[in-house]
Amino acid sequence: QSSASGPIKVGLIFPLSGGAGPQGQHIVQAVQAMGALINAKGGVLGRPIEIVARDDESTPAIGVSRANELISAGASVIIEGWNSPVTLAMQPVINRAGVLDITAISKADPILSGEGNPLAIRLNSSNSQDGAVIADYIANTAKAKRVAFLVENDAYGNGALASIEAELKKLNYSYEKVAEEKFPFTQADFRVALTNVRAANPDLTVAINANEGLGMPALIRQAKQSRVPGQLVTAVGTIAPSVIQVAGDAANGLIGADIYFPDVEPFASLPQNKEFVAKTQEMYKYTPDKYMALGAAALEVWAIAANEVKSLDKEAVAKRIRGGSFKDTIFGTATFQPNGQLDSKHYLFTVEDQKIVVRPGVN
Amino acid sequence: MIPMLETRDLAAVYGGNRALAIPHLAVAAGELVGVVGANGAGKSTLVNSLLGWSRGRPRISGEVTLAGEALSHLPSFERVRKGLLLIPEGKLVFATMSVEDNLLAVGGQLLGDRRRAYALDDIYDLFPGLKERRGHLGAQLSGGERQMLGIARALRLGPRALLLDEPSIGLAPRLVATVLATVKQLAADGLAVLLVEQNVRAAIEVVDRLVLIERGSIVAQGPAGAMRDDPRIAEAYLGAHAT
Amino acid sequence: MNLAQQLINGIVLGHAYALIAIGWTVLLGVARLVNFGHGQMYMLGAFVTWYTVSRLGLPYLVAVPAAMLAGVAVGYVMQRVMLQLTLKQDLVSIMIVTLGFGYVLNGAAALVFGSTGQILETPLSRLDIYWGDLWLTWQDVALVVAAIVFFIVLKYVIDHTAVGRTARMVAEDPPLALLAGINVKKVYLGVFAFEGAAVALAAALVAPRTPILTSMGFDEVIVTFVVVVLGGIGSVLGSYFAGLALGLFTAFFGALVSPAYTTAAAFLVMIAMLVLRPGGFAAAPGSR
Amino acid sequence: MATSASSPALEVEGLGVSYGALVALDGLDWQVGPGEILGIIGPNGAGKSSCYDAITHLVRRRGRVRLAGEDVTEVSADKLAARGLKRAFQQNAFFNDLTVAANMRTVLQDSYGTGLAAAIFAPWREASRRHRAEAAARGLLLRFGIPEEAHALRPTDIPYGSQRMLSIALAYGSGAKVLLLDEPAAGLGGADMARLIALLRELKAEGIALVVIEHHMDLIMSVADRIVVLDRGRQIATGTPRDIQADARVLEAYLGRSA
Amino acid sequence: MAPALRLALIVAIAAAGLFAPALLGGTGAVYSAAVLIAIFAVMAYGLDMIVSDLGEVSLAHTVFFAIGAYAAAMLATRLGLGPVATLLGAIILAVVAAAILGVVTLRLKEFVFSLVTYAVAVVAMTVAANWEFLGGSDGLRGIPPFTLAPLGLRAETDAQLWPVAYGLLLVTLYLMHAFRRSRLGQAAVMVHLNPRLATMSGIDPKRTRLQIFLLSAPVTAAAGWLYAYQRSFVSADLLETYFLILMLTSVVLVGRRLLLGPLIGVALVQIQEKFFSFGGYVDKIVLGSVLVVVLAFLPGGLVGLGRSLVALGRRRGESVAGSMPDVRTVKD
Ligand SMILES: Nc1ncnc2c1ncn2[C@@H]1O[C@H](COP(=O)(O)OP(=O)(O)OP(=O)(O)O)[C@@H](O)[C@H]1O
Ligand SMILES: Nc1ncnc2c1ncn2[C@@H]1O[C@H](COP(=O)(O)OP(=O)(O)OP(=O)(O)O)[C@@H](O)[C@H]1O
Ligand SMILES: CC(C)C[C@H](N)C(=O)O
Ligand SMILES: [Mg+2]
Ligand SMILES: [Mg+2]
Repeated sequence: QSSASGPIKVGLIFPLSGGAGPQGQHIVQAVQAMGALINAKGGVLGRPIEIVARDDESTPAIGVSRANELISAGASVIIEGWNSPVTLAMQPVINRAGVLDITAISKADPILSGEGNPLAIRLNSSNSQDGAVIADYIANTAKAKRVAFLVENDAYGNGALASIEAELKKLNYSYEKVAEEKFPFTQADFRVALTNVRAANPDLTVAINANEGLGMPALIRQAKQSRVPGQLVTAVGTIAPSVIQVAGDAANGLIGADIYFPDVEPFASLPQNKEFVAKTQEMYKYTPDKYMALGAAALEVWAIAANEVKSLDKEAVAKRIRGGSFKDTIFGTATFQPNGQLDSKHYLFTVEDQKIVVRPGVN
Repeated sequence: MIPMLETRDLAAVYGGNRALAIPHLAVAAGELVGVVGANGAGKSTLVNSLLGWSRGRPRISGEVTLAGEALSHLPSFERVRKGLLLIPEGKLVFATMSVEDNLLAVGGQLLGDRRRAYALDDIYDLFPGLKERRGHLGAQLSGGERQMLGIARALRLGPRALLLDEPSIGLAPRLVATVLATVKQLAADGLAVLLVEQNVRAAIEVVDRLVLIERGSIVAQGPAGAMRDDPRIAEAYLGAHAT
Repeated sequence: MNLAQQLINGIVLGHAYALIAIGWTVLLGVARLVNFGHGQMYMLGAFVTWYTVSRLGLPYLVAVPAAMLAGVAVGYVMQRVMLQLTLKQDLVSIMIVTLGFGYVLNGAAALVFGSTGQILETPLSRLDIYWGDLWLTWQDVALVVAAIVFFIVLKYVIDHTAVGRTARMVAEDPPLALLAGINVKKVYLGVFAFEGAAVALAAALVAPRTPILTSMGFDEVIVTFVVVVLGGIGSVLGSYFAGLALGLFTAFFGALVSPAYTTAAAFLVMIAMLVLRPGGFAAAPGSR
Repeated sequence: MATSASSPALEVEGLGVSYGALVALDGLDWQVGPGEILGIIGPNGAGKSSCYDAITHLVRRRGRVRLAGEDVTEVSADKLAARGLKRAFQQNAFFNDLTVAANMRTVLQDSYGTGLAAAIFAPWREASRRHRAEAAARGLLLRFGIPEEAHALRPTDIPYGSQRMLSIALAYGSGAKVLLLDEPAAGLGGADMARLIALLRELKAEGIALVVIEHHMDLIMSVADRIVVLDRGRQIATGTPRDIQADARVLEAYLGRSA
Repeated sequence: MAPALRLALIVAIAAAGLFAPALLGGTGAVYSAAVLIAIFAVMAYGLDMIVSDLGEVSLAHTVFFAIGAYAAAMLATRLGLGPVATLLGAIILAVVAAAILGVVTLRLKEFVFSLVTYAVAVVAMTVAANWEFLGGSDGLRGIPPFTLAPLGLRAETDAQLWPVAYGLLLVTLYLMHAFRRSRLGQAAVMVHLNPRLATMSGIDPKRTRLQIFLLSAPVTAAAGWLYAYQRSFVSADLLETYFLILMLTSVVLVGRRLLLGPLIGVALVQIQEKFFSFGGYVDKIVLGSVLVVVLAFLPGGLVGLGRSLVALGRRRGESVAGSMPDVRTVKD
């Protein structure tokens, strides 16, 4: 634990290099921006926040040693997690060290199972939450009968697929699964899979691929080139602006859903969000995306909680957050379920000439 | 007349110990010089050092000239290209290549046709055994066949000076005769030949001059005829087998 | 039509694999060397091409030789550094050293080119060919043709020219090769420079098929390793067929079972093959 | 002949080897008794070394092989050493990265080695055995004429002559009943040649059955009790040195000179 | 007397090692680094037997590592077994796997051997990541802390786990030492350096290879076993190249057939990663350069430094003869 006076250390562990490196870097910037805002308002328990970021290189083993590093550097809280496997590996270590662990992005459901960390907290929407919105779109908006799935074969992808299908079942919506193509996380050439999908002649294809740097843009481009029929729908929160940028005009017409947009209502008019967006743009000349917002929100929520319970103690702060709710965050009123999962609203969007255009109507 | 192959102050040191120290040695074109000496005397070191070559890691110093041209500063392969050829002791064929490729490989980059390079047919005439095995891999050759192939490959490179390190190793008596006759013929054709031999009996019949090496230094040399009666040669080498 | 399209996918992939592997094939055949930096050299080739085209705005036909030049430079430097190990044929150390080079290239490239994905557009990659509902790009056609030509030429050179025989002599016994008048060091350096050029060429032709990242290269090096060993150490034709076979397997296993398990399945098949026939496709005596 | 009473130490019957189409060896029949030296001579490529490869089961072959009357035709190569059959190769064979002394010590493992379990639970026993192995190795090296100063060098760093003796010593290892030597005198001269001859006689006196392939006529004729002559894979003559030297076919096929 | 003295000294040093982390400050970071170094060193020693003694490069040792870890995790979480039982399980499973792998790869050498072993690792990874029985892509969570009731030991933290890890390391070191001196160790070297001569000296190369495999696998598996407790989460990532490269690197870095080589190698790599890290990219450049420099310019690893300096001195300005070391002669 950190000494009673002087700055409070906040640890960040995200991939800062490799395929997800750019996204990780952005998150760190966003947290820095939020840190600056909090410090400007007097910090936490009257002490300034000092942010220490580490690179997990998307490798569980490295994530673990980074966690140990930050723990002995005296971090009071660790905000981590881009890849579920890395998060799952770090949880027990951080938990045993008695340090508060907040997962920002990783979506896999087992993260909140309590086995790794009984006091787990996660901001990003979970796979099971994501399933509903996509299922709803398939059944009620697109009314697609022939559905194909392209799925990243790992903790995240399989979980996402399972929940979409479960939700479709709940709606007892009758459709035909014409193709299910699984591929490894690192896949960049989807021609073989897409050939199968095209042959199945779907009227809607769901793409689940968290490989923002490589896989997702590749998939989008190749789907367009190989003339896959029907609509291309992407899993919740996998289309960052950076993806569209790489995918180019092939991204146009894409359907997606996400839980935060800097410049769309209700966020657009939230003062805290405005402040945060402005600060990030000022500090880094970059408009924050969903991932960045989640990282920032994690810090914001923790700061509020710590100030309220007047302690940095893991138990106390975690208890406040889990099942608690926070007014005036960049997400508006943020409410956490007892298991530590942040509730979030999903917004459908379309990509039109390489811009994200949110559809009216919230799910 | 200037000697074809000449060396001054040739020395080789392995680790701390000096394996060779030759103040001066010269071989004229057309001359066949035999080098004899006990095991470990430094015969191989001598011929290897002339090329600055070794499978070990000796430190070699001294001058070597071929037809008046200084070679000492050149790497082994350059010396070879100048026409100074060595048929080493031990492994001397490319085991993973066919007999014919072993020969063709070096036939290819023939080094200035100013010298007589043996054509494939000349080789096969000289060693009919190789002709039969032309398709075999080096690895499949019998010990003697390897010796022949080694010599043959050197001839393909059109030597001006030829260094043979115990070419009769593993050869049947009959072939030893053939090979030594060939060597003599090569000398007669104008090559400078340095022949390291343990089989002094056979060697002394063909060489013009005989050099006796002990502990890395020349301890005696002279015309074959004279040396035959030299006690050091007589009892150590010609006598030995009578035991 | 599905099968026809998969056949095309397989053939293009196969030639891509073979082309990517060609440098290492020669490396293995001539110098009995491995190069686990191969994948990163591929990555470098791709990024040099990309940089020349989209940052310097030079034509693709300039970018390709530029990339090959970079490859030659890297290859030359690597071999210059490893020469003693090469001469000693210290397989393990060479594995690790080349791996180390891969790391350096990877790290350096990320610092220079950044770690965001990039699209390597070439005049050919934008030209789609739609034939019925079959699809491929002129880029695919170009790489298939290039691969075939490259292999034919290489096969001829190795088997029927002095260069080829020289290479094989050096491969077996460097000291003895010296006595045959061969400049062994030069051969080694040449071979590695060739490896660099070959893999860069492959990158310039193959990389446009997918977005590129500085962190890529691992899959390429594994595919290459498979191709060269399966083909029979150092056998040129062998690796051509190994590459093609692997491509077709990838396409059809992906089509009939699932792309998720292609690698594992391919490796299972390969294990069986190599256990039954350690020599690989071209189990000629003396190859290696 | 001295040994005819007891059963021969090594006996081959109808031994044959083919490499693909090439018949390298065919229908070989000979035997050698304890304390006897059998010479094998013949032109290059006659099949002499192949004959050793056949006996030691390193190649596929026809015919039978008996050790001390016991049929070992089906016994695998690595089991033969334990039965006292040892063999040296025509090309010097060492463990290249080890020093000469270490080379010798490793081949003495069969008698001085320690099992893994013992090495773990009774290290002191391993230590004492190791020291005895070192002493034994040193003794053997000296006995085979490899001077002290060479013991610390790598095999490839000692003169060819000593390398030759070393490969014989390694073959002999911790002792043999039958020892097959392939051109031991190749590259030997002067003193070393004399030492080799002495060594052969010594081993013979120990009652070891020796088979010696040799091109060095003076040597083989002086030490061998009997000689087998091979030509193109066939056994063209067998007999005492005197008979052989007189045999017309041999002269014609091999010696190429009148005795 | 001298040997006895030496023995005493070694024992003293070994005992002192136990307190090394404490002397280095005893912070959590130091202990967790120490524990991981010990575990990964044990992991590397398993491979060391294959690489240094048998002269083959096995890329399948991550599989044994994973087997150890999965065995511990499964037996502990599903059957609630204690460390001793799980260790036995890990060793048995590893030996079985090694037997299969050993038999399959008996006839394979060099590149082919390496590739096939790598293939095995890839297949294993696919299985681990997709087989729900093994936790699939989510991995296995909730592994209880390492507890030895009789010794009143319950290792919640790395500091508490350290004595166990250190003990395992010492046992492994002794095993390696004994192995190299045993008949088997000698046989391995003979087969490695000259199979034909080895055969003629009464050694069965295939049998030897197999035995080495059976000995090496449990060592690496034991490391995996303890790692499962240390991390209390096991997933397919154990089969990632991270561990493979860590093993290979540390085996060659310091120099081959040196008892302490792999340990020092692991220590260097881990210490750099944990205490002198400059982030992914620079780390890669640093580690890469170190590998290149050490292996290319200091033949024989770090210990070769002295020797090669001498050699360099010698070679300066001399003829090229020196630059042609002996090459492996072809079996004929
Ligand atoms: N690589 C080496 N390292 C150390 N010493 C060596 C090396 N090679 C040779 N020597 C030493 O140099 C001396 C000469 O060896 P060399 O092989 O030249 O003798 P030789 O006359 O050829 O003997 P032989 O007739 O047996 O071939 C020997 O004393 C030997 O110990
Ligand atoms: N592995 C092999 N494959 C094919 N042919 C072989 C093989 N080994 C030997 N031969 C051939 O078999 C014949 C006999 O070879 P072997 O080595 O027994 O002859 P040798 O009597 O020992 O001759 P030398 O006295 O020259 O050693 C030779 O013609 C050789 O080319
Ligand atoms: C959408 C992605 C950021 C999800 C993340 N890759 C995970 O493994 O959960
Ligand atoms: Mg010599
Ligand atoms: Mg022979």
